[in-house]
Amino acid sequence: MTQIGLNHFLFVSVVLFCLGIFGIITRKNAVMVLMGIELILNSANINFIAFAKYGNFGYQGQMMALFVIILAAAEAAIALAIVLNIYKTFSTVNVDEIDTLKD
Amino acid sequence: MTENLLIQFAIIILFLPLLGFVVTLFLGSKVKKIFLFENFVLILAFILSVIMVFAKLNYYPQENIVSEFHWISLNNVPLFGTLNIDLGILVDNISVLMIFVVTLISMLVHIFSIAYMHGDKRYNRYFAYLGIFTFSMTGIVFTHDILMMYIFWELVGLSSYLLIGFWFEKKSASDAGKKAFIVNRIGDIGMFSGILILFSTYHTFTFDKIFTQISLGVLPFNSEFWLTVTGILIFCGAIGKSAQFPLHVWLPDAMEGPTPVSALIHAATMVAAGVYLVVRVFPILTGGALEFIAIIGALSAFIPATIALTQNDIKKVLAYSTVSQLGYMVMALGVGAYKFAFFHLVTHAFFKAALFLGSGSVIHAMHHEQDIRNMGGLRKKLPLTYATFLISTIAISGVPLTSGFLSKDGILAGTFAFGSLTGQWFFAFVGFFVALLTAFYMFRLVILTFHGEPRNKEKFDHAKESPFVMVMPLVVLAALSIFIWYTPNPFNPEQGAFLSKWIKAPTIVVPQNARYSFMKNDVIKPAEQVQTAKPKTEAEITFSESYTEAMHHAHIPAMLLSLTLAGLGILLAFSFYQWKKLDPDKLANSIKPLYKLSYNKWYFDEIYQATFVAFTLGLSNVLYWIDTYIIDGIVNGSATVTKQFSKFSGTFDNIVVDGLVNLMATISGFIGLMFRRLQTGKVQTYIVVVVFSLVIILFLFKSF
Amino acid sequence: MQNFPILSFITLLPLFGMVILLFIPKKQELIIKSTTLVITGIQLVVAIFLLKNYNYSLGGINDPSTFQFIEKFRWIDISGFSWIGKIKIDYFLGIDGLSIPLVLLTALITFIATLSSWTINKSVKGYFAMFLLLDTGMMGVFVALDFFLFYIFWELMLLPMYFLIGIWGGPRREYAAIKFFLYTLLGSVFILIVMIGLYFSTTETLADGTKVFTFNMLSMMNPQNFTAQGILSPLNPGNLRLIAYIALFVGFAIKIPMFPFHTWLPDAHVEAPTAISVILAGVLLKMGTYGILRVCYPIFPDITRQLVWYIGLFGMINIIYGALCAMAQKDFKKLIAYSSVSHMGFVLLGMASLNSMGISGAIFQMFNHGTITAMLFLSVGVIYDRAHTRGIEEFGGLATQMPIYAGFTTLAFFAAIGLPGLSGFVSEAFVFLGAFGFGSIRVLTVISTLGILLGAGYMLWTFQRVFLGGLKEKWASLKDLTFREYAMLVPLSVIIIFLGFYPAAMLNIMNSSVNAMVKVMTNAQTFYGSLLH
Amino acid sequence: MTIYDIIFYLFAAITVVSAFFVVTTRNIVYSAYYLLFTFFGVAGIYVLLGADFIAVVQLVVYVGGILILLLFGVMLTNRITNVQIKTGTIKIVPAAVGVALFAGILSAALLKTNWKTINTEVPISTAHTLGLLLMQQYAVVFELLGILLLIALIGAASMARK
Amino acid sequence: MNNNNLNYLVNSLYLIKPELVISAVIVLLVLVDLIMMKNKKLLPYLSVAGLLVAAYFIIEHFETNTFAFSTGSSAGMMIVDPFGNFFKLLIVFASILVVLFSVASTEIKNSFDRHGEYYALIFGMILGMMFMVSASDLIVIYISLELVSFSSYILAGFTKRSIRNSEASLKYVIYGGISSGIMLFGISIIYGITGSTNLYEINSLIQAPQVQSLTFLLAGILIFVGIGYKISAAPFHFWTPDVYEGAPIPITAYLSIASKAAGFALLIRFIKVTFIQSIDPEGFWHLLAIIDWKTFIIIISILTMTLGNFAALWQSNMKRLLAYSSIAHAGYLLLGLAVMSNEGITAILIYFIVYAFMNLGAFFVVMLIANKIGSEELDDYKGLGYSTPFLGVSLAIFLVSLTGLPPTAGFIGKLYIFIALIDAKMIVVAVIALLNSVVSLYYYIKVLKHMFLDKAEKEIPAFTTSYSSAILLVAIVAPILIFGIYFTPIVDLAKNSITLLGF
Repeated sequence: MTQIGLNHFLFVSVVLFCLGIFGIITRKNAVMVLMGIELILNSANINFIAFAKYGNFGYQGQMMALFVIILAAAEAAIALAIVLNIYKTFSTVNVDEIDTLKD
Repeated sequence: MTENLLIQFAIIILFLPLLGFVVTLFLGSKVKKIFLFENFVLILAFILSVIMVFAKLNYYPQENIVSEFHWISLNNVPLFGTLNIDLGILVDNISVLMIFVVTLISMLVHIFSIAYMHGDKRYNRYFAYLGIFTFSMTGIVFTHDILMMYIFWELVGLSSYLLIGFWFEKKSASDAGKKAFIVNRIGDIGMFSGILILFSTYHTFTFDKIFTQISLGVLPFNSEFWLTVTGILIFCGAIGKSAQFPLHVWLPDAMEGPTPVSALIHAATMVAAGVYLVVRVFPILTGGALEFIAIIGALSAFIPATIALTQNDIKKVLAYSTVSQLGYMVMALGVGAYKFAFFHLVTHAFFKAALFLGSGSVIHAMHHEQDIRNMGGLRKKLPLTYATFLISTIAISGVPLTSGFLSKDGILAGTFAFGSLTGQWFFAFVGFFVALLTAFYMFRLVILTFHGEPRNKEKFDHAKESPFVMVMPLVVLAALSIFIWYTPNPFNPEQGAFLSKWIKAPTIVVPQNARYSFMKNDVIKPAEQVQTAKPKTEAEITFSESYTEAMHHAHIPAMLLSLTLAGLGILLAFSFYQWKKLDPDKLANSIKPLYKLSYNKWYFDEIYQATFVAFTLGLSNVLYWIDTYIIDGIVNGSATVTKQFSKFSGTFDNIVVDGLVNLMATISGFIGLMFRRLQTGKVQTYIVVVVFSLVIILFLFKSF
Repeated sequence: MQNFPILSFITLLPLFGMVILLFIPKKQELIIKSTTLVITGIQLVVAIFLLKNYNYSLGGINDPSTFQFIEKFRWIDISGFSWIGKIKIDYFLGIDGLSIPLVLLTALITFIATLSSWTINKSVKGYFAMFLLLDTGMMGVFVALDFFLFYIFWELMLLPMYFLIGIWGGPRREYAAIKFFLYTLLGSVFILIVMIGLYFSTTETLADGTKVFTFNMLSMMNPQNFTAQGILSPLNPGNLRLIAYIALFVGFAIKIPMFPFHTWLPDAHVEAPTAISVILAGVLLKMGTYGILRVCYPIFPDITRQLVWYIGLFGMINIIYGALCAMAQKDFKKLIAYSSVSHMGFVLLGMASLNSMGISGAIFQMFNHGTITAMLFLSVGVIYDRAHTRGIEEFGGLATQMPIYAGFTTLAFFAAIGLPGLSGFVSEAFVFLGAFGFGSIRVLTVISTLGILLGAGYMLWTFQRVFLGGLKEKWASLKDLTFREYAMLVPLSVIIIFLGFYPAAMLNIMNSSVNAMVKVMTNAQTFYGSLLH
Repeated sequence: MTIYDIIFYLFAAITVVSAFFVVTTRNIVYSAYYLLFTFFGVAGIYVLLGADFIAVVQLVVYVGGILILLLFGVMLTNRITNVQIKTGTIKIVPAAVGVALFAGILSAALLKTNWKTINTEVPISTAHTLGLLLMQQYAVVFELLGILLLIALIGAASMARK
Repeated sequence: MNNNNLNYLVNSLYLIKPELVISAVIVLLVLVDLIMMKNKKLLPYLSVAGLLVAAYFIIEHFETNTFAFSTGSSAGMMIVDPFGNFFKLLIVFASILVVLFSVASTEIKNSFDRHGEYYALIFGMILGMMFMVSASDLIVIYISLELVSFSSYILAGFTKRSIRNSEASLKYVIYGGISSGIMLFGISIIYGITGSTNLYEINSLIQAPQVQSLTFLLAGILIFVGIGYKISAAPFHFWTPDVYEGAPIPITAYLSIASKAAGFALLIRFIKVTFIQSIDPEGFWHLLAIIDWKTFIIIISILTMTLGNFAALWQSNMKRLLAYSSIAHAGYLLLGLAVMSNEGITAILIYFIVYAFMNLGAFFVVMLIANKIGSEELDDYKGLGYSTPFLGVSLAIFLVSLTGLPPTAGFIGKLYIFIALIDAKMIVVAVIALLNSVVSLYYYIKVLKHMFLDKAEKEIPAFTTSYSSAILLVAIVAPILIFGIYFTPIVDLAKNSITLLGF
């Protein structure tokens, strides 16, 4: 076991990122898909903060993370509003069943 | 009468029939009697041509009067210099004599047709067509260059097409017209290729200028071989037009046209144009080309003669006889008997026209019955027709006191002389043998038609002598088949002005070593030549003295032999058909294969059909996988190679060429479909695709 | 009169006419038709006027000073820091002996096609509006001397043609129209790309001495104007002139149409209404060969010399292949369409000869094919209007029923066969004489003569099947020609016969230009040859 | 193995394992709860990285806001008693392959990179500095975010209301 | 903290007057909507007025060339330069048209009670796009991108009750969320390598040769995912057909022009500013060797146009067809970037001017037709050319222009792209692109075929358009024909706009 360094954090971040994508792809429920997106955003945030700390880049990274959290909240609000709307029109929130628009 | 006036006469004669054509065609449906105008025009043309012949032969017996103009001027062409395409009129002895023949026969046929065609629903149109034909033929005669020759050459083809197919309601007639035109075109392609070679070498079409340059040693592709080829190619035109072997198949079919037309076009004038062409280009023909011409002529003389022996259609017999006689002329040219070839052209024109018109008279009387097996005994009903027909038959058989005897004998003498000079007796043999055959089948025709008992009583009873306008031309033409017009001595044509003064053998311009040996200038050392420096007559320059001598010697034996053979032929004919001493059927049975060969016209049509179809079969087997269509077509065995091949290329176009294009379209569509497959409407699929494409992109770019 | 922009007038008049048509109420069909007739009539008169004032002795081709009726002014002039700023496009019109026969032809054929369009009764207004737009496009192509302008006119006629075939055509009109459109667009795409390439390879010197890239075709023809680095400049050792030439050639060849790009033609012809077939065959096909002569030849004389054998080869294939295909057809119109393929082969063959005779023949053949094929299509139209079928086998014996019609058709058929005395003969003969005079395509020429035979074969066969033989019962009520049809056929017949007897009338017009063209091709050898070594 | 390391591994494990359950558990409500742990773990990591303010914001916004929102979402779109609350998974195989490949590339690239690392002291508190930055250097971003939130508000309201 | 800083902020505010106007209008719209509950007629006029004011400010400072909101020594958060101003102007222009379209749209009219939100969201998008085109910092880029996205998610599903709208909205939000997440990850990596989010600073930092190119490449491509999704470049385009088909037509039109334009502006700026090494006098860029953007863009653009064109061949819905067509056009536009020269960028700008007219026009006609016949299916277009010749002819002109045939402006757009390509000796690419445009003809012409060549299955009564719509339509058609023949003005405009700050 080496000293905990940047790579450890990056590894966590990569895992979160990939799990996020995996979740987005595999989950039927639209809300679960949103959760996947949140995971991705979190993984990026870990990156930002880890880089800021280990690269001694100042506060830009933390600033960015802060903004991203705010954006994530806004996005969640909008996305949920849309999901609710979908539920009203389709009576389901299963993403794979919502495919009237296709070739 | 100045030279200029002659030219003007020529131009008037040339355009008068055209005027007649235009007027008759456009007023044809409005004015019933307009055909009279056409007749008038022709009579006028004939009168002018008589004046012209007289003037030319009397006042300018030696001159070649030329008048030309720039038809097209290409000005100063890069690399070439000035390039003009001239058309012009050449008035020399040959052309005036020929024009006399043409206008005379044309006029007679016009007159004959007034009665013969009476009642036809396109009466005026018929005369219009005759007008355009006469115009075209006149053009051929007067031309001073090969381009104009070709132009009018095609125009006679057109008029021939129109006239053969005049009764186009009959399928056989329209078929025959088409066949004539297309078969002629085959020859014309050769001729045109020859013209291409000439023009690309000499940059002119004018005969004189070409001759001059050849005599200066300018040769196509600098090779005598190509000069020979050029000669042969140009002769191809004659093969087509004069119905020579192997393109003779159209002429018998052409008998579908009205009989006067057959007389005018397919016996007297147009078919003779081929011979006239060879006469015109004679100076550039090398020994090789002449030999080729002679062989074609010999075959054409022989094969149709054998066919004519067994035919039962009166016009078909005459048609094959025409081919055979044309073969004679061509052969004569090939062996160098230039003068006699042209002579025979003239004499043949008259008696063959007479024969055809006579047959027309018979057919008219028999209400369009053409089969001689249904005739017989018409002598009594149609005395004038019979008389004229008989005279012409005697003439064609080569019996003394006729023009035919004179000219034919000359040709035979020519082949004889050729044999003695070169050792090739083939042509002489063919010539004499065909003379025998000719006499036989012609008399067979006469006997079966006019002698004996009528075999079709009903038609016989209705038959009556034709009206004056039909008989008059017969009489005129028969009269012209007598020797007296040509020579005072019925046994020596050379004594007449026709051969001694009017017609001169032309100067051969091809290089010495490309000529027949006997056409070489006599071995006179250059130095002596300068010293002697006497003005040479044309004959001397053309043929060596040895030829003149051989010709002289050949005369008598040839005459005797031909007389004997003609007599034998006539005798045989009489014994077969008149006296019934011999049974033709028995003979036919005993040599069945030969008989059948002759009766079926040597299977030429069938061979052409079969070879092409067979060829197509082979081709189609290879291409079976492309198209089963072709197989069907051939199994049905309906078409010739061209039709089949065109069908093939038509489907090729549809399936392969168009198919490729459609394939492109299909592929495009398929690509589109592939892209569509991705657009499932499920957002998660899209994301999978995005992830995968990201992976691919990263992999791709990692290698950079 | 001196400064009157007569070429602009003749080109834009139909466009103006189209605008007028748009203001005529839809129901006034007669007025619409008459207006179009007047417009095209004026165009024809102006074209004849042009001819009358045309100076035969000036050559044109690559020399700007010998073009006539020139109109030139700067159209797009953007100045800036790099090439994109210096783009300069001229409105440059002018004619020489190469274009004036085609200007005449266009005016004539359009006029006659207008007459032929009289029978149109579906959306008349739209039809004639499209028709006039097409007219502008065609005329523009023949008078434009700036490549950009040329291209715009070239493309301008696509869309009207699409609609004319697609709306007023036969049963498979949609397929035919889209096929036509796709093919020609494909062709013009190649032209476009070469055009841009040429733009970057040639410069023009302005009055102030600066050099700018140019679309001016005449400047492109002057070897002095090539830039050192241009991709299509012969000065650049790695130039792509050969590929560009082939692309350009293919672009034009599709229009001709040259084998194997010809398959749009039969479909388009068969489906198009008669008048449009007439225009298509009469004028549009000529745009391809005109393009080759106007653009490919003088701008790429070096490559032309290099590839001339192939041009001849394709000419030969066109001749033979077109004729064979024609023979297999059962549809009268399709047969004529394939005969066009065959006849345009003569043009290609003539062009390949690179001598005055062949090129004269080619241009003359373009004109003659325009008139003759127009007449053939009109003939088909006449019978189709009456019988509503074009199946060759369905007819027979029409010569009895409609003798005058048969007469005109005979004339057209024989002109197409190349019968002497009619215009087609002279051009075909010139093509052959020229091509045979050029050593390297001699064999091709000889093979091509077969085309004469095949031509006679399919034409006469068709003639026989349609006109000769016994009249079929069902056609016994067909009427002979009407006055309007006379008005269409007579002028064409007169021209065909007149030019057959006196071809010099047309050949003289183009003579100087043809000689100039041949000079360009000849001199090119020395110039471009010296560049290589 | 310092205490720092142990805490890191703890948080990392919480984050990764709970995230794994988030995307694999069939019950949506459970997933949401696992997500809570993930967010906690991430917040812990932030603390370890010296970003105390962000960690707090993470807890407040994510756990207090987003997660609640998501839960509301789950509740509003499913009846609790219904089995539908369990959600299926789809496209496991392509997803697994794609994500594995992607993860491979990502980790290979990221972990092999020679990052510039400078050891620095962890500041006590970052709130002050961040606040200043927000008001000065990032003022425009801050305002932009304000408008963004306004738009999100308008949008979400517009979407969600009857 | 200190005055200087504050002054700087205030000075910077002067530079973003257009953005301030737009922000103010958002607030105003919300307020007006609240105050005048019943009368929504004022909103579009207010919007247009606001946009005109913004346009005035943009034009006033068109030639400005400076940073705003400086972060450090030299560079700022934002850039005000002619290039950005050009796009702002384009966006404002498209917005005005879209607002006018919305007034005429039955779809939008039917949800009249939410008009306030509608216009506010549009303005949110405008604001986001304006920031996008002038952002020079990855933070601003990301946030403005999200601002645009959020607004468009809602707008795509604006008429809530419609199934298609809702679905479009959901797909858009999921796809957009992931794309921006991936992009964010990429940004974080770049930040990790360079320690900066400012494009200019990044550029100066990566001039050094020891930069980790593989990681950088990864980051660059991940960022491209976010931008590529905005400009619908293949393979990140999948949302486009579905969302375009589903969204209300004015919004579809808007997405196809404005957000695509903003995306392109962003992409160009991102690539040029971040990766430039030097620029030669001919205007060609020499990029750093870290990422082979040229090859990458060429591949993406060919893929995009091919996919767009070929997939469009099979479409039977007009909006979907235009969606694929817009993908194809993104491909052509990318080619201008692939040239990697100022000329290429000029060509893109010219293309965008033209494209704005023709694509907006096409969507407008589709909308007017949909208003009448209630369908966008091609089969329902049969015979429309006769029942409504005016709309038919207009649509024909738009489609011909989209194909790129002279004498329409579309040809000029394509011409400049190809000129740029051939000047850069990218002939094979040019040929592929041209062949693509031949393919594109097929589906454009298919629409014309349905309208003019085919017979209507059921008789459509002839219908006319309102005068206002007709005038608007003529105003869009006319430039297409005029610019097709006389294109000096648009070229001049584009040429004057290619000055990017710093180069």
